[in-house]
Formats: sequence, C-alpha cells, structure tokens
Amino acid sequence: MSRLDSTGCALALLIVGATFLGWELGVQFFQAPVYILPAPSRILATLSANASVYALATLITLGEAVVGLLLGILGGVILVSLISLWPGLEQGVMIVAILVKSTPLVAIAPLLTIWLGFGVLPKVVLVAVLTFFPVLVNMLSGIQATEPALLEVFRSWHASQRELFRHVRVPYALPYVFAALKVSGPLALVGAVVAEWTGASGGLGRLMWLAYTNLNLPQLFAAVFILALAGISLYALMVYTERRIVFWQHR
Amino acid sequence: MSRLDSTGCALALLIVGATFLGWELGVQFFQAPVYILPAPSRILATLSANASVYALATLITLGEAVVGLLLGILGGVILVSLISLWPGLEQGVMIVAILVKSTPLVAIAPLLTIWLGFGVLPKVVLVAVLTFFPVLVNMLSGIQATEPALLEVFRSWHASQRELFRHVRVPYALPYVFAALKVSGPLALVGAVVAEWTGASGGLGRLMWLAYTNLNLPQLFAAVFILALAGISLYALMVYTERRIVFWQHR
Amino acid sequence: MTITIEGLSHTFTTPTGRVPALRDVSLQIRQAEFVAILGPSGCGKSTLLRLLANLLRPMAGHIALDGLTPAQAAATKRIGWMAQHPALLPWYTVRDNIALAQRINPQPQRAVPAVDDLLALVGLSDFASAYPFTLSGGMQQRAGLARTLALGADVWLMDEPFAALDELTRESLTLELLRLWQTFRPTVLWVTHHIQETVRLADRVVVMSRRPGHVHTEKAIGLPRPRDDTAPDFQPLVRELRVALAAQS
Amino acid sequence: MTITIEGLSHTFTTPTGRVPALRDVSLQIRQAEFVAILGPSGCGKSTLLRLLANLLRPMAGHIALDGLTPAQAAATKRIGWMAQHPALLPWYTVRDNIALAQRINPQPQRAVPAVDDLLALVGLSDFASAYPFTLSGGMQQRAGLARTLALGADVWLMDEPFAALDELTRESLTLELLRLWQTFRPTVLWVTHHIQETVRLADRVVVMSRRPGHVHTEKAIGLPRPRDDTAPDFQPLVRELRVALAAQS
Amino acid sequence: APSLVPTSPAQPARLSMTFMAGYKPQANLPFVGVYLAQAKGFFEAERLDVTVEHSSGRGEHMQLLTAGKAQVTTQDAGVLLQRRLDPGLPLVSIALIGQRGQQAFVALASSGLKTPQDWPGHTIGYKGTPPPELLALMKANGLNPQALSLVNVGFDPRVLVTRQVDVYPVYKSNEPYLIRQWGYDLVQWDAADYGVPSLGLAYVATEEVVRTNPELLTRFLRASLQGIRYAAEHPDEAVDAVLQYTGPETDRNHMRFMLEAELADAQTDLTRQHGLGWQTREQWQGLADMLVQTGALSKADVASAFTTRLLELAANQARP
Ligand SMILES: Nc1ncnc2c1ncn2[C@@H]1O[C@H](COP(=O)(O)OP(=O)(O)OP(=O)(O)O)[C@@H](O)[C@H]1O
Ligand SMILES: Nc1ncnc2c1ncn2[C@@H]1O[C@H](COP(=O)(O)OP(=O)(O)OP(=O)(O)O)[C@@H](O)[C@H]1O
Ligand SMILES: [Mg+2]
Ligand SMILES: [Mg+2]
Repeated sequence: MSRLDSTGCALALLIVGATFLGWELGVQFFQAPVYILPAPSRILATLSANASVYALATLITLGEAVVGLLLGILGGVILVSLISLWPGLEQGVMIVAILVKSTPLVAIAPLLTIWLGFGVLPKVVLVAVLTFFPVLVNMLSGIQATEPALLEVFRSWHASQRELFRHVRVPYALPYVFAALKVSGPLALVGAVVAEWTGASGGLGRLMWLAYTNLNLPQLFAAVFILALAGISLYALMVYTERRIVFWQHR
Repeated sequence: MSRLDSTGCALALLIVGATFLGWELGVQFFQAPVYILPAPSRILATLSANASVYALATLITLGEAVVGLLLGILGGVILVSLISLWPGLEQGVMIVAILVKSTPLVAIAPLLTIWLGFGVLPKVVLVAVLTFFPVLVNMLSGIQATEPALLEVFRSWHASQRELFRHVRVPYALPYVFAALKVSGPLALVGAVVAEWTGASGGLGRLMWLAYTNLNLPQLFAAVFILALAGISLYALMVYTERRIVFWQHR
Repeated sequence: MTITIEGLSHTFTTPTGRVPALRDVSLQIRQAEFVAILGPSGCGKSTLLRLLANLLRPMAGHIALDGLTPAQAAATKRIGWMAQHPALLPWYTVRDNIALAQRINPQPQRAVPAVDDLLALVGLSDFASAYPFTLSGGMQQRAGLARTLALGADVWLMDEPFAALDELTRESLTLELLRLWQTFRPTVLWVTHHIQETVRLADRVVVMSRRPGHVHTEKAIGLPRPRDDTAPDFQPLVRELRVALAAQS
Repeated sequence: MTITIEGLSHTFTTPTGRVPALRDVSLQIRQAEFVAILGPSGCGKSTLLRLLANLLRPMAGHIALDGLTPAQAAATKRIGWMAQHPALLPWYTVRDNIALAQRINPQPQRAVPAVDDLLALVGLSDFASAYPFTLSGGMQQRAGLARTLALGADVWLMDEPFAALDELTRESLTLELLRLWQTFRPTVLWVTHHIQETVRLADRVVVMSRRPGHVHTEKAIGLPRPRDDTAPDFQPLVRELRVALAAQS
Repeated sequence: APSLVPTSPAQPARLSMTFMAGYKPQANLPFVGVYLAQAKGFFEAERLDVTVEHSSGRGEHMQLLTAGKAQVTTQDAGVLLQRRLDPGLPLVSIALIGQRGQQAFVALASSGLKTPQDWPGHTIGYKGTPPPELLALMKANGLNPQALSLVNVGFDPRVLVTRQVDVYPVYKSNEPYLIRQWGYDLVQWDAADYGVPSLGLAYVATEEVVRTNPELLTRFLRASLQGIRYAAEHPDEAVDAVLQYTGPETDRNHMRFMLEAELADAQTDLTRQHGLGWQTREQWQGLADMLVQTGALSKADVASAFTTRLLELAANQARP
C-alpha cells in the first residue's frame, strides 16, 4: 500500500493542497487576525524571509532529535531484550517504564539540567525518555505475538532464549518495531522542541518559544511547518527502510 | 509472557521496591534538597495528607483522558478505514496527520479555547489529537502486514475491500492496535495533564502546574505517582482486554 | 464453465532471481469436465490454479473461462479456489469460516450445500465450534475443503485437497465429492500427487513436466463410474500415468 | 535411542471444551528401529510426536528416551522433530534455515550431513539462496526435511514428511532416507498416511485408532531390504494394513 | 461575551464578562482585586457577572482577549507595549496596578556580589530572552553585556542555589520568598533603584471594548479597585480569597508575601493623589524610551496604549 505510486502521490498532493487551501480561505473568510491563526501564505513568506535562521535552528533540533531517538530506541530494545531473556522481569520493568513515562518533562528537565548542564545533553536525554516507550511497548507486543509454529521448532531444538530472541522473536517483531519508529520519529522532534522550549540557546524549540511569547504566530507556524516536513521525512525514511529490511512481508 | 504469575508479581514488587529504595536512599545520601528531588516517603506523605484534593483532581483528569483517548482511537480507526478502503489516500492522510502531530499543543490550545470555550471540551480534543497518531500508525502497519495467504483467499472470493477490512485486516491488526493502546493509554493521561496545564479550573494538570510554579516538588511528584498508577492501570487493562479479544494469539 | 488456456507462461521475480514457473501451457477443459493434474513438485501446478483464480496475472498467453478473463470470471463469484495450505481465519470457528464463504459469495440463483451438511461430509460436525488452531493438520485441510465446497462454485480449483488425509478418509471423501460433482456439475481442476486418485476421479489426467511446467501428456480416463480399483483396466492406467510422470524425473 | 511409552494420555483444553487426543498409548521402540505410524486424521499422531519432542507435557503416563524424560532428552540435543507444516524462517534463505539448525544443534562428537549434500538430496540445490515464501508447497516441505536431517539427531520424529510430494520424488527420497538411516542408525518414528510407504520403509507399523488415539495394531514388516513393491509379500502386507486401518473408520 | 439583559428602568442592566488572569491563580494584586470583588459581592453590587479564568502565562490570554473570549486580562506594561507594536494587538491599559516593575535580580548573599559592578566574570541567567530591565541595569552601571556570560535557564530559581548561575532574574513578589524559604540569603537589585523606569501589571482590555462598552469596564474597575483597597485593609482575608482559587494546599505565607510586596508597589504618591491604578503619559513614555534604548522596542508610541477615562468614570460616577 505504501508504494510511492503516481496516483498515491497525486492524491497526496491533492489532500495536502486542499488542506492548505481550506486553511488559507478559512483565514481570509473569517478574517482571523494573524496573531490567532496566520494564513499558510503568510507562514511560507516568513519562512523564506528567514530561511537561514530556520536552517540553523533545524540542524540543531534535528541533531538532538536523531541522537535522542537513537538512544531511545536503544533503551527500548535493551529493555525488551531483558524481558525476553528473563520474562519474569516484564511487569516490574513496565511499571517503572510507565512511572518514568508519566513524569512530565518539566519535572525532569531541571533535574537533567542540574546533572548535565545547559548544553544539548539534557535535551537528548529528554528525547530518549520520550521515545523509548513506543519502542518498548511495540517490540514487546511483537515479541509476544511470535508465530507459535516457529517457537515450536526452536523449542524442539532446545534452543536458548538468546537464540530464540535473535533468530525468531526479533525478526518477527520487526514490523512492530517499525510501527513504533514511525510513531517515535515525529515524537522525537516534538520532544526536542519541548526540551528546548525553556532554557536552550538555539534550535527550533527556542525559536518557537520566542515566537510564541511574542505572539508572532507566523514565525511559530513556520517552525511547525519545518517540524512537519522533518517528521514526514523521518516517517518516509522509516517506511522505506522497513520495506528493505522486512522484505519477507511485502511480497 | 504477560501472565500474572506469582514469580512475575514478586519480581515486579522487587523491581519497583528496589527503584523506590534506591531513590529514597539516593536522596538521603546526596542530601538532595526537597525542591530538587523529594524522597518517595515525603511524596507519599504529601499524597496522603491531601488525599481528597488529589482524588477529585484525578477524577477530572481521568475523565478527560479516557474520553479523549476514546475520541483519539475513533479518529485513528476512521482514518485507517479510509486508507484501507481507498489505499491511494494513504500518503495524503499521513502527511496531514504528521502536520497535526507536529503542531505543539500550546499553539493550538488557544484556538481550541476560542472554538470550544473554557470547559473540558478543548482538553478532550487535545488528548484526542495526542493519542490518535499511535493508533493510526500501528493499525496501519498491522493492516499492511496481513498474512498474504488470508488475503489470497478473499481475493479468490472477489470480496470487497470492506469485507476484507472487516473479516481479515482488522482482526489481523488487533495485536498492533493493542500495542498502540498500551502506548496511547499513558499518553492520554500526559495529554490531559498538559492540556490542563494551560489554565484549567481543575484536575491533576492544574495541581501540577501550581505545584511546579511554586516549586512544591512533593506535590508535583504526588501527582506524578497518581498519573503513573493510573497509567499502569490503563496498561494492565489493555493487556487484560487484549488477552480476551486476541485469544487466537495467546494459545 | 469451459476453460481455455493458450500459450500460458509465467515467471516469478524473486529477491534472488527469476524463476520460470510455467511455459507455454495450453489446455481445453469442457463444461463439467473433471481434470486431474499430476506433476513433479515445483512444476507450476499451484501457479496454474492461481492464474485461473485471478490471484496472479499471466505474463504471456491467454486464459478464458466461458469467454471471460480470470478477472471478469472472478467478479461473477463462480470460481472456487482451495489453497494448498488451508488458510483458515484463526479468529472464527470452523463453522463461521465456512459460513463466511457463503456470506461473501451469496448465490441467490442457486442451491448451495448447507454448512452443517458440509461439516458432516468432511467429518467435522463435532468440531463446528472449534477454532482452527485446535485442529490437526488433516482436520484443517478438511475444513478448508468444506469452505471451498460451500461456495457452490461453477469451477473448482483444488490444490492437493487431500494431501494431509489418510487413505480411508481420502476414499470416503472421494465418493462424497463425486456425488457433489454429479449434483452441481462444476468444472474441476484437481491437483494431486496421488496417481490412483486421479484414475478414481478424473475424466482426464494432465501430466505436467518439470519446471518450467508445461503439458507433457494428457490421458482420458474412459472407465465407467462408479470406478473400482480392482477393475481390470484400473491398474494399467495407474501404471501408464506413473511411467509418464517418471519421464519427468 | 530406545523409546518407552507407557500409558500415555493427553487431553487438550480448548476455548470450546476438552478434546481427548491420546488415551493409554504404550509402545516400545528399539534402538535404530524404524517405526511407521498410521492412523485416521485427527487421531493424535502429531500429538504423540509433540509429546516425545518435549513440546507438550503428558497429562498421564510415562515417556522414556534411553531412560531420560523428554525434557532431559531434548537437552541432549539429540532429538530431531519435523513439524507437519514446514515452519521455515521467512527471513532466512533455504540454506541459512538448514545451516541454522546445525548452528543451534552443534554436534561436535559426530559427523552430520553437510548442508550442501542435504540440499542436493532434497533437490533444492538451485534454490539454496531462495527465500521460503518463493518455494512451492512441496519444495517447502523438502526444505523442512533437510533442516531436520541436518540435525544429525539420534531420534527422528517425522510428521508426514512426504505429504506434499509427488510419487516419484517420494520414492527417490525414500531411498535416500533409508541410506541415511543405515549410515546414522537413528531411531525413527515416521507418521504417514501412505500405507505403501510404511511397508517400503518401516521395521514395524503401528496403526492407531480414532481419537482419542491408542495403539490398535502393531505389525512387524519382515521383508528384507532393499524392498520392492512388486515382491510377492509386499501387496498382501499393504492390504492387511489397509484392513486394520479400515477397522477405524 | 458581554450581554445586555434588559431589566426594570430603575436598575441598570445586568452585564456579564470574563476576566482572564494573565497567569496561574496567586496573589498578584490585580488578581486579588478580582477575587475579592467576587467574594465580597463588589461585582454583584455593580450588577456584573464575572467569570474568572486563568492563563498559563504564555500569552494565550492576550489572544483570547482579542478574540473576544475575555474582556479584561492582566499584562505587564512593557510586554503590552511590545505586543501593541508587534504583532499589533489592540491592547489598552485601563488601570496600571503595578506602579513599579515586577522584575529584580538576585544573587546569593554568600556569592559576595554586592553591586552590579561585581557582575563581570559571573554567569547571569535569564528566562527566554534577557529582560530589557537587565540590559538597562547593566547600562546604568556601565557594564558591557558582551563581557558577561548570559544563559537561558527558563523559570527555575533552583539553578541559582545549585550555583549554575550567579545572578538570576526574579519576580520580586515571588521567587525571593521561595529561595529564602530554602534557607538562602539574597542580595537583590531592583532596576528602579538604578533609575531604570519600569512598570508592573495593568488591567488590559481591547480598543474595541474600551470604545464600545465603557460601562462594562467602568463597573469592572470600580469593583476590582475596591477589591484591592479591601485587600490592603484585610490582607488575611485577601489571602483566604486567593486560596479559594489556588487550593488549600498552597503555601499561605508565600501568598501573603506576594500580596504585601505587590501592595507596596501599587501605592505611590501618584496613586495617593489620583487613586489606585492611575497612569500618566510620563510613566509610559519613560518605559517606552527605556525599551527602545535596550532594543526591545523599535519605536515608542504610548498615546493610545493606555486610557484614564475609565478610571475617571469609575471615580466620578456614584455606585448605582
Ligand atoms: N510467490 C512466488 N514467488 C516466487 N516464486 C514462486 C512463487 N510461487 C511459486 N514460485 C516458484 O514457481 C515454481 C512453481 O511453483 P508452484 O507452487 O506452482 O509449484 P507446484 O507445482 O504447486 O509444486 P508443489 O507440488 O510442490 O506444490 C516453483 O519453482 C516456485 O519456486
Ligand atoms: N493445540 C491444540 N489445541 C487443542 N486441541 C488440539 C491441539 N492440537 C491437536 N488438538 C486436537 O487433538 C486431536 C489430535 O490432533 P493431532 O494433531 O495429534 O492429530 P493427527 O493424528 O496428527 O491428525 P492429522 O493426521 O490430521 O494430522 C485432534 O482432535 C485435535 O483437534
Ligand atoms: Mg503446489
Ligand atoms: Mg498431524
């Protein structure tokens, strides 16, 4: 379904076009003031006028998001490995994970700043904290869904949990993991922005914070557009990678 | 694996106990001041001292979270149905979904208040916006992973896309959907809290906001504990429901 | 339905290369004819049925079912295909699996076998409300068979329907199937590895060559029905087909 | 390995009720004996093999493999089980699937068949680097067979290993297998629906009754090897077994 | 939304409106005035139904005000000038409650910093953007901003006590209480003490409401200014009213501290002469000039940023 076929592309353009057109016309029609909802044309104009500023900020934020995402994925995978090798750990790990997940970022951010300083490190950690959970939950679900017929073969071989994990459970869970990555990708960007929101010296999050506190909504939404574009690119990258890696599913 | 067996429970208690003990001792050992990281004992004391306040706030937040989650699930499922019935829509829908997902809540919150007033409605909508995405992405992945042998049978029957969706794709995607729900459950709570953070008249988010701006961390973390407990309950509920509904997988 | 196959070829493209599965297959099948297909493993029998059932598109050649393309024929909902692996829906009981086939293929114009009769026919009455994953291999195959028969189709495309069954179940089901065939008069393509079975069942046996498969021998089975393994002409036909098949190995 | 089964019973609990699969099965199998098992579909043959392979725990009765419980025997990595449905790993090529069996079951003490030899034996040399989902049903089954043989196990628990194969492939594989059996001298339990095959292969044939399965008849096949279908004693044995089986239907 | 409900000619029509506090519930004086006007029936006496909402302080109260979802909000005078210019919000200060700026700068007493002259070589924290007061203060002390290391730390006075920064901007009425509460002594520099003109919180309405519904705003001002005066006389009761909104778990003494700090800044010679909330062209111009000098504002245009007409109406008209 995800094939980049021409009708799909055309329809995508149509839908996105219609969304933006509706937005533009809605703003015109209701005469919405720019400090409440700016028109897309205005946002794009702002974007192109400040292209270099946004480019730099995007680089910073993207860097934090990607590194944080990788850390988050690693964390999720490590936890799942633990649970898979010692299934008794599952409930305990999940409880602690949900505890971490339930703590609002604003409560952890200062702690991280105190421990890790004002640099990018606390931002990266925040992104990791935000993104590990979908990976953990999805991969665990995939692991637990593994086709019983395959498990039986390995049990008849008296294979170790490690062998089972590596040769059966992980490949079987890959589509689940990719689903998680498609969720975590855009989430990582949002996380990086939220982390920068207070107390960063650069990045889209800071730009957005400044824009919002100045009620400069075109600038805020210009950053949103970049975020969306980056999110869509990350998503497309995941879809593409999945197609190559999980080749046995997309026959 | 998720069976509520006694070793699992014992280990869970052990892990959670160890986490809290480590936290408590860490706080004592480093003499961490209470405005930086309060000890769990202190948090629990705060919680029990204000039990009725927290109970009321929890009810409000939980209500918003659950209704918003249901809305979000509905939204995700409707979008997946559309994509499944007209596969050409996929790219367009995903692009718009990621655009929505990338918009920070603070940017839309005032708009929602303008449209929906100061009550719980905008909070519910924010939760829905936050939670529909994992459902959309996961269910779509599940739909697209459907066992080709089953699809072939339906194609040989010249079944409609609707029949295929209902009898094959949806049941096949259920484990993916449940994985999404396990992610979205705690997310819904966080979403409700964030939504209340901006000027609600009640709920845990408001409590947390007040506590945080007064740097009253025991109060903040008391709310975090409630959130975590609610998140764990929601998660456990999802696990239990999955076991009953997706019975063919847990043989 | 009459089936006309002309110069049919099909090649698969796999991650590791191209596999020619069928080459220049031509066959004429009359209305209500029972044609058995024999051939070495991997020679393209399942591929042939998939092409007829509109699950694959032919890369060369031509298929007509009563003059319709496979796609058009599929749209008439008169094609019944039984896969080599029984692909039952694990979330439905055996009965629901069979009933679903009828629900998705409603045949308002014609009588179709009742679900309970089919369950009895394949010996699964006791397992009507069992879920597929609690069935033995042979039971799953019989459930799949019942599901295909439930369609009341005009063309039966059967891919090794008895492979997982013991001789006696096989023989009794053979009789039941012939009865159904004589009632509903479908055109049957019957893929099997059981030479005796072809002589017991078919009007004509097609022996396919090794991959890429093409038609090697066609042999009309002129024996009167009901047929008897101990009839004097029976074993010579079996031997003759075995020799034809052996020429492929 | 010698296998002793005493009073073995097994009942499945399913969402829709309890299904007794085996009742009071007792069998003695000698070291390097080739025992074929015949029985109607659903009588518990696969369940019996699963119990021996430590995939199910018996609910009553006793199993000993060289005096070990199935769990202990499984830990020695000398048990080879072949499932009724070939459960190949779709993410590995045919060769890797087979090689993996050897990697997870290393047998430092003993010679095991080489992967390439096994591929040639089952006729899949050309498909060594193909992925399982591009194989035909019979090819998948042969890959599964090769994977089980690759273990070099002392006990072969084979669940209808030739069900999806044509007569000729079946016959040639029979010969190859007998050769391997005579080289490695494993104890073999061979579930099949093909009566002729049992007489061709086995030292002894066990006929099981309908569900709940128990041992109905045991028949030693005294014919000298290599055996010939046309030998005077062959067909009478086939007929005798068919009669024994028919008593179950 | 404001609505006119016709009643008997003897009684003026009942009006209703929404007041959106510019931050969370706490003892900021403009909030307290409203809380008390509500609690003590001053609004009721004006036949005014007031719904009280709170903002997170991120600016949505200004958006909602201009969208007509609220009729009065509170805003820092400096930010009001900035928002009027960019993005052009039609905001008008109808009463200036905080006659001095809310911001001050603190360091730990133990840091040894005595005057801003001591700052060079130390780390100065700020919330988001360096506040104009900071720049003005540095300028007044002849400090070069380039010579100081400025870091964005967000709202978090804890960075001061954990010594991640040496100087930290605070709201005079808020964080100093918390920091002292943790057992630290502070040195505090108020920009005003160095001649930097600054103003605090104002009641704010839109130009449109000021033009079309002066009656509503007049009644609102009369009642809430009465609330403020009541708070000055009954601080304990005022704190009780605040706790009605914050919840009983809030630190009473903290609110009391805030209230008193803000009361101190609300009363000057000017207000003693003209009444609470009074504002002059000179005050606003001085603030605007400072903002222009520090680069926070591109031009100063204060004429329509405030109005005293409603204050006058409130003072002159007898209560109905
Ligand atoms: N989906 C597929 N992708 C790639 N190759 C395929 C696919 N299906 C079949 N083939 C190849 O096509 C050839 C014919 O396969 P087919 O399944 O038609 O054989 P068959 O005659 O049914 O064999 P069997 O008796 O073993 O079922 C085989 O070589 C197989 O590898
Ligand atoms: N996992 C299971 N859960 C529940 N019931 C089962 C399960 N596996 C097998 N059974 C039941 O046990 C009985 C014996 O099954 P088994 O698979 O052993 O039969 P079999 O002799 O191998 O049959 P076949 O020749 O059809 O493969 C059947 O009635 C089946 O329904
Ligand atoms: Mg086939
Ligand atoms: Mg079986």
